[in-house]
Amino acid sequence: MFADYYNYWVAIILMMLGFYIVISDANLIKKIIGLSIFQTSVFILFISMSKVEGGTAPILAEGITTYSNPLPHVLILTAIVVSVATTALGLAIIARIYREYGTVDENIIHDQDEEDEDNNEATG
Amino acid sequence: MIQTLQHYEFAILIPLLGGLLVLLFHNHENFREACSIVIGIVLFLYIVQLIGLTSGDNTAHTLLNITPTLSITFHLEPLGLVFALLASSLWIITTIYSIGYMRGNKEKNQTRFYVFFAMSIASTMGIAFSANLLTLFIFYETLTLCTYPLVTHKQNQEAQSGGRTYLGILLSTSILFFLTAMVVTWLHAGTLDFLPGGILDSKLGPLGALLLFTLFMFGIGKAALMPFHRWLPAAMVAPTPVSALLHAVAVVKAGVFTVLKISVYIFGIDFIATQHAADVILWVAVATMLIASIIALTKNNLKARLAYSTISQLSYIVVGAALASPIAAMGGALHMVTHAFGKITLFFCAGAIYTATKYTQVSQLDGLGHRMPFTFTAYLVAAISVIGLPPLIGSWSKWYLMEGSISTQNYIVLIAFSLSTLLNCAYLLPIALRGFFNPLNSNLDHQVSGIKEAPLACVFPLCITALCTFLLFFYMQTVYDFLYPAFNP
Amino acid sequence: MNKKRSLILREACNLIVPAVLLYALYVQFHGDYGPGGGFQAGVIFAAAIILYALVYGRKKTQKIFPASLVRYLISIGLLLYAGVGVASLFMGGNYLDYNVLAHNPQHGQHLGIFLIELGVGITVAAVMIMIFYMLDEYAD
Amino acid sequence: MLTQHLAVLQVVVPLISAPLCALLPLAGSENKLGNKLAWLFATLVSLTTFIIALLIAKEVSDHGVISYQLGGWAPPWGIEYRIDHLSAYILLIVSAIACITMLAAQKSVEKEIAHEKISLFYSAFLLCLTGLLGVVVTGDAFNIFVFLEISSLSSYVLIALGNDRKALTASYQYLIMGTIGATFILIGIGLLYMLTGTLNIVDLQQRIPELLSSRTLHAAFAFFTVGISLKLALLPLHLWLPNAYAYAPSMITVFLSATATKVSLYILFRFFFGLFSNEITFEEFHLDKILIPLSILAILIASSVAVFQNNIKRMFAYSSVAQIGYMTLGIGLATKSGSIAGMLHLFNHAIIKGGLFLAMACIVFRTGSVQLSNFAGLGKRMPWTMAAILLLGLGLIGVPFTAGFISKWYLLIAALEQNNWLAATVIVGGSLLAVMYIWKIIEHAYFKIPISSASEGQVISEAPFTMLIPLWILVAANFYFGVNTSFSYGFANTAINTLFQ
Repeated sequence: MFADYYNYWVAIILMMLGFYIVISDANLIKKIIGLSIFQTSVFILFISMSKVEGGTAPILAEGITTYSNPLPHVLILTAIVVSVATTALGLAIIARIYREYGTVDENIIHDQDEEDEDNNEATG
Repeated sequence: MIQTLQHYEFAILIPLLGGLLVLLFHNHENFREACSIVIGIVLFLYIVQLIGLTSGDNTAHTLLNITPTLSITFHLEPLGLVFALLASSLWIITTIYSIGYMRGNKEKNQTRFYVFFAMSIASTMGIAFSANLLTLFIFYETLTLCTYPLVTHKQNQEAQSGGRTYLGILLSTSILFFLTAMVVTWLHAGTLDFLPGGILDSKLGPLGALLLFTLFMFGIGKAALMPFHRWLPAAMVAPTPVSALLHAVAVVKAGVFTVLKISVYIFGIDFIATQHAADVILWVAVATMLIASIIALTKNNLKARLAYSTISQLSYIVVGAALASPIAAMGGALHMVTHAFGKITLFFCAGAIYTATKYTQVSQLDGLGHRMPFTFTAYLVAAISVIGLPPLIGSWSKWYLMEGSISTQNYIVLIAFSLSTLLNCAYLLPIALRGFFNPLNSNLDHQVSGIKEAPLACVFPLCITALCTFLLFFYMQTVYDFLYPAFNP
Repeated sequence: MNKKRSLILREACNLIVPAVLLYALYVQFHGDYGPGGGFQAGVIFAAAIILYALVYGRKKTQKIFPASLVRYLISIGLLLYAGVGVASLFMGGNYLDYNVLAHNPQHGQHLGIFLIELGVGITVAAVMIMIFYMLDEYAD
Repeated sequence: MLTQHLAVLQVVVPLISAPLCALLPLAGSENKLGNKLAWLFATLVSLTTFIIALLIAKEVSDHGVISYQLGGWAPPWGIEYRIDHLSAYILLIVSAIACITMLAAQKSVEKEIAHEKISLFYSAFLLCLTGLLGVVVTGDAFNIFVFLEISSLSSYVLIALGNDRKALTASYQYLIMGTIGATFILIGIGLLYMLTGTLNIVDLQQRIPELLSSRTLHAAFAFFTVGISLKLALLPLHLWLPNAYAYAPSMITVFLSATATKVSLYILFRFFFGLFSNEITFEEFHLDKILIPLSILAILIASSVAVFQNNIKRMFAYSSVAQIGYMTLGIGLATKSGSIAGMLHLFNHAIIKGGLFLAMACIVFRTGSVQLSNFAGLGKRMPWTMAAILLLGLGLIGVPFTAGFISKWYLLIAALEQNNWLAATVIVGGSLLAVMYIWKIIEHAYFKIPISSASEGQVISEAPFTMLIPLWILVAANFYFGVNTSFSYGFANTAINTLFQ
C-alpha cells in the first residue's frame, strides 16, 4: 500500500512537518519557513496527480500519444507565485517587526505588548 | 375630508411636529412652552373628532410595507381610541405641570426634556392606533428608547444606574420574550393583525397557548409583572413630571394597553377561557398585586410608595385580562382610565410637595395640610378614587373587575381584590391624614412661615385631574358602552 | 561594503552575468512552444542582476537599474498583461481572447502569448530586484 | 459595446487602476498634491466599480445569470465568469462599501499613514478591492483561490501600514492563519480536481453526486470547511480578527470589516451550495452539526468577551465575530429561509458594522485613541458622531426600524420554523449581550464628565464633514433597509432560490 501511494505520503508528511513548525516554533522566520514547507507539500500533491503512466512532457510532438496532464503544473505555477509573494511579504513584515521590537522571538514580542498594554492602561 | 382623516399617522406626526417646534424655539422659553401646549391641544382635538368615525368605516391604513407580508398599518378601534384620548388629554395637563415644575426647580436642559416628551407621546399614539402586533412592537420599543433620556434627565451617577436598570429590564424582556412570542404567533397564525375574536387557532393546544400567553405577558415588561417590575421604582431618579408621564400617561399605560390588546385581539377572550391560557399569569398577577401593596407599605419615600402602588394597580388590569371574561376585561380597560387620573394626581401632589418644601419622605409631611390645602385635598380625593370608593371613578372599574371575578367563579381573586383595597387604604391615606391632623413636625428645621403652595402652574393641573376623578364618575357608562363592542365581538 | 571583492569573484561574475542574461532572454522568448515563459525568465533575469549587485555592491547596480525605474517596471509589466486583455476586448473578442489580436487566429495566439509572457517576465524580474533592494536597504 | 463585457470589467477596472495608481505623477513622494491625486483616482475607480455593480445587478435581475468566457474558451476548459443573483448581491455590497470608505478616507489616511506611503496604500487598497470582486465574479474554483490570495495579501499589507507597532504583529498573525486557510482551500480544490478532472463550479456540481462514496470527497469537504471557517473567522479560528481590526488603519478596518468576511461567507455559499448542493452538504456531510454549535459558541462567547473590552475597536471586532456567528447559524439551520436570513444579516451587518467602524475612524481622527476612558463626555463634544454610534448600535441590537431588526426577525422565523428553541434563545440572548456593550459606550459618552487633563488643551471638535457625510449615509441606509426591505430581502430571496435546488 505504501509503495504505490508513495508521493501522497511524502505530501502528507511534508504538510504535517510544515504545520508543526508553524505552530510550535517561536522564531518568526522559522514560522515562515514552516509555512513555505507546508505550501510546497501542496504543490507535490498537485503535481503528483498530473503524472500519466508513460506520458511525456506536455509538448506536442509527432508520434507521441500520451502526455502527462499540464493543467496541475500551470495551477502550481500560480500557487508558487502566491507562495513566494506570501514569503516575501512575511519577511518584509518580520524585518519591520525586528526594527520596531528589536527581536524576532514571538514570546519576547508578546511580553513587550503586555508591557505596552499595562503602561497605557496607567496613563489612559 | 374623511379620507384624509383616515391617515391615523397624523396622530404621530403632530407630536413630532411639536417636538420639532420646541427644538426650533429652544432659546426663548415662553414661546417654546406655548408651542407644547398648543400642540397638545391640537392633538387632543384631532383625536376627539376621530370618535365619530369608529361607528363608520375604520378601515386600516397601511403606512409602510416592510416586507411583502409585514407592514406598519394603523386602524381605529375603541380600546385604542380610549387610550389615545387618555394619553393626549393627560399630555396637555402634564406639559402645564412640567412648565411649573421645571421653572420651580430651575432644572437644566429643558428643551431636550420637551423634545423627548413629545417623541414619547408620538410613540404612544403609534401604539394606540397600531393595527398589527409588529407596528405595536415597533412603537413599544421606540417608547422605551424615547423615555430613557427622560429617566436619566439629571445625568448624575444614580440617574445612570437607574437608567441602566430601566433600560436593561425593558429591553431584555421585550427582546427576549415579546419578540420570540411574536414570531411564534406569526408562524402559527400566519398573520399579526389584530382581529376581533383573536387570530390563534386551537391547533396550538392548551400547553402551547399557556406558554405563549405567559411568554407574551412576561415579554411586556411595561406591565411590571413581579419578577420584571424592578424598572419602575428604579425610574424614580427622574424628575416628577417624568414619573407622572411614566406612571400615568404613557409607559405603564402602554404596557397594560398591550396586555389588553393581545388578550382581546390576538388570543381572544373565549380562546383564553377554553384553552385556560392565562392560568399561570392570573396567579402571578394576583401575587404581584398583593406583594407590591405590602412593599408599598414599607416605603418611606413618597415617590417609591406611589411607584409600588402603581405596580399593584397594573396587576389589577392584568388580572382583569387573565380572568378571561368580557366583564373583567372591560373592568381592566376602565381601570386603565381611572387609575391614570388618580395616579397622575398623586404624582403631581408629590411633585408639588417637593417643589414647595423639598421634602420627599412621608414622615416629613406632618402638618403640611394647612399650609398646602389644595395639594392635600387633591391628594385625598385622588387617593379615595384609587382605593375605589363610590363618588369617584375608581369605584366603577373595581366594581366591574370584581363582577368579572364572580362571573368566572374565581372567589380567591375576589378576596385578593378586597384585600388589596384594604392595603391601598393602609398606604395611601396616612399621607393625607398626617398632612391634616398631625402637628407640624418640630424636629425639622423648616421655616414655618416659608411653606406655601407650589407655584400655580403645579397646583392648577393637579386640581383639574382631581376634579376629573369626580366629574367623569357620571360619564363612565358612556365609556363602558363605547368599549362594549370591542370586548364582545 | 565599499571594499572591492576579490579579483576572481569579479572576473567570474563578468563571465557569468551576460551568459545568464542571454539565457533568460532565450527562456523568455521560447516559452510558447518549449519549456519557459515569463515567470522562469523573470526570475533568471533577476538572479543575474542580484549576482551582479552582490559582487559589485548595490550602488553600482542602482546606476544601471535605479530603484524608481524598477518600481515603474513592476506596474508597466502588469499594465502590459492587462493591456493585452483590454486590447482583445476592444477588438471584439472576450477579455484575453488572442484570436482577434492579429489577422488570423494562429498569429493572434502567437502574438498574444508573446506579449503576455513579456509582461509577466518584466513584472517578475522587477519584483525580485525590488525585494533584493528593499532587504539590502534594511541590512545597512 | 461594453455592456456585454460587464462581468470582466468589474475586475479589470480596479486591476488596471492599481498599478496606474502607483504610476501616478508624484506618487510615493511626501507632497500633499500627489496623495490627494492618488485618493481622487482611487475614489473614482471605486465609484466606477459601484456603477458596474449596479449595471450587473440590473442585468442579472432582467436576464438571469451572466456567463462570460474568459479568453473565448468554453467553460469546462476555459475560466468562466459566472454572475448569478448571489454574486450580484455581494458585488453591490463590496463596491458600495468601497465607495463609502474611499469618500471618507482622505483626511483619515492623511493623518494615520506615513505620507510617502499613501499612494502605495491606495494602490494596495485597489488590489484588495480587485481580489474581493474577483472572488465573487469568477465561476472557476481555482480562480477563486487566486483572487482570494490577491485580496488577502493586499489586506495583510494594508493592516501592516497601521501606525501602532502592534499592527505589524497583528498583520503577521493574520498572514500565517490566512495563508493556512487559503492553502486548505487549495488542497480541497486539488482533491476535487483529482476526482472530477474539472475546475468549473457548475461542471463540478454535476459530477459530484455520483462520487459520494469516495473518501477523497469527504477529505475535500473537510479541508473546505476548515479553510473557509478560518477565512471566515468562525469562533475557534477567529484569533487573527480582533488584533487585525483593532490595530489596522481605521479606514481599512471600515473596509475589511464590511467586506472581507462577507466575501468568505460568499465562498461558503458558493462551495457548499453552488458546488456541493445543499442536499449533499446537509444530508450527506451534516455540515449543520458543525455550524450550529460553533455559531452558538461564537455568538455567546464573542459577545461576552466584547463586553469586557476597553479598546472599542477590539470590542466591535469581537462583535463582528459574534455577528458572523449569526450568519452561520442562519445557514446552519439547513433550510432555505435560514440561508435567506443569513444572507440578509450579511447585508445589514455590512452597513451597520461599516458605519460603526467609520465612526471609530472619526473619533481616532479627532482624539487619536479609542480607549473607553477617552469616550468620556464625547456626547457633547462630537454630537453627530456619537449620535451615529448610538443609532448604529441600536441597529446592532436589533431595535425595530433598523436593518438589524429585520435580520433578527428572519433569523428567529427560520429558527422557530423548526422549533429549534436553542437557536432562537441564542439569537435573542446575543442581542441582549449587544445591549450591554453598546450601552457601556453610550453611558461613557453621555454621562461621564470629560477628564479635562486628558485632552491636551485642544478642544475636541466634531469630525470633518468629509467623514461625517459617508457616516450618515450609512446611518440612513440602516434605517432605510430597516423599513423597506424590498431590495435586501427580495434579492436575497431570489439568490437563495436560484442557488438551492
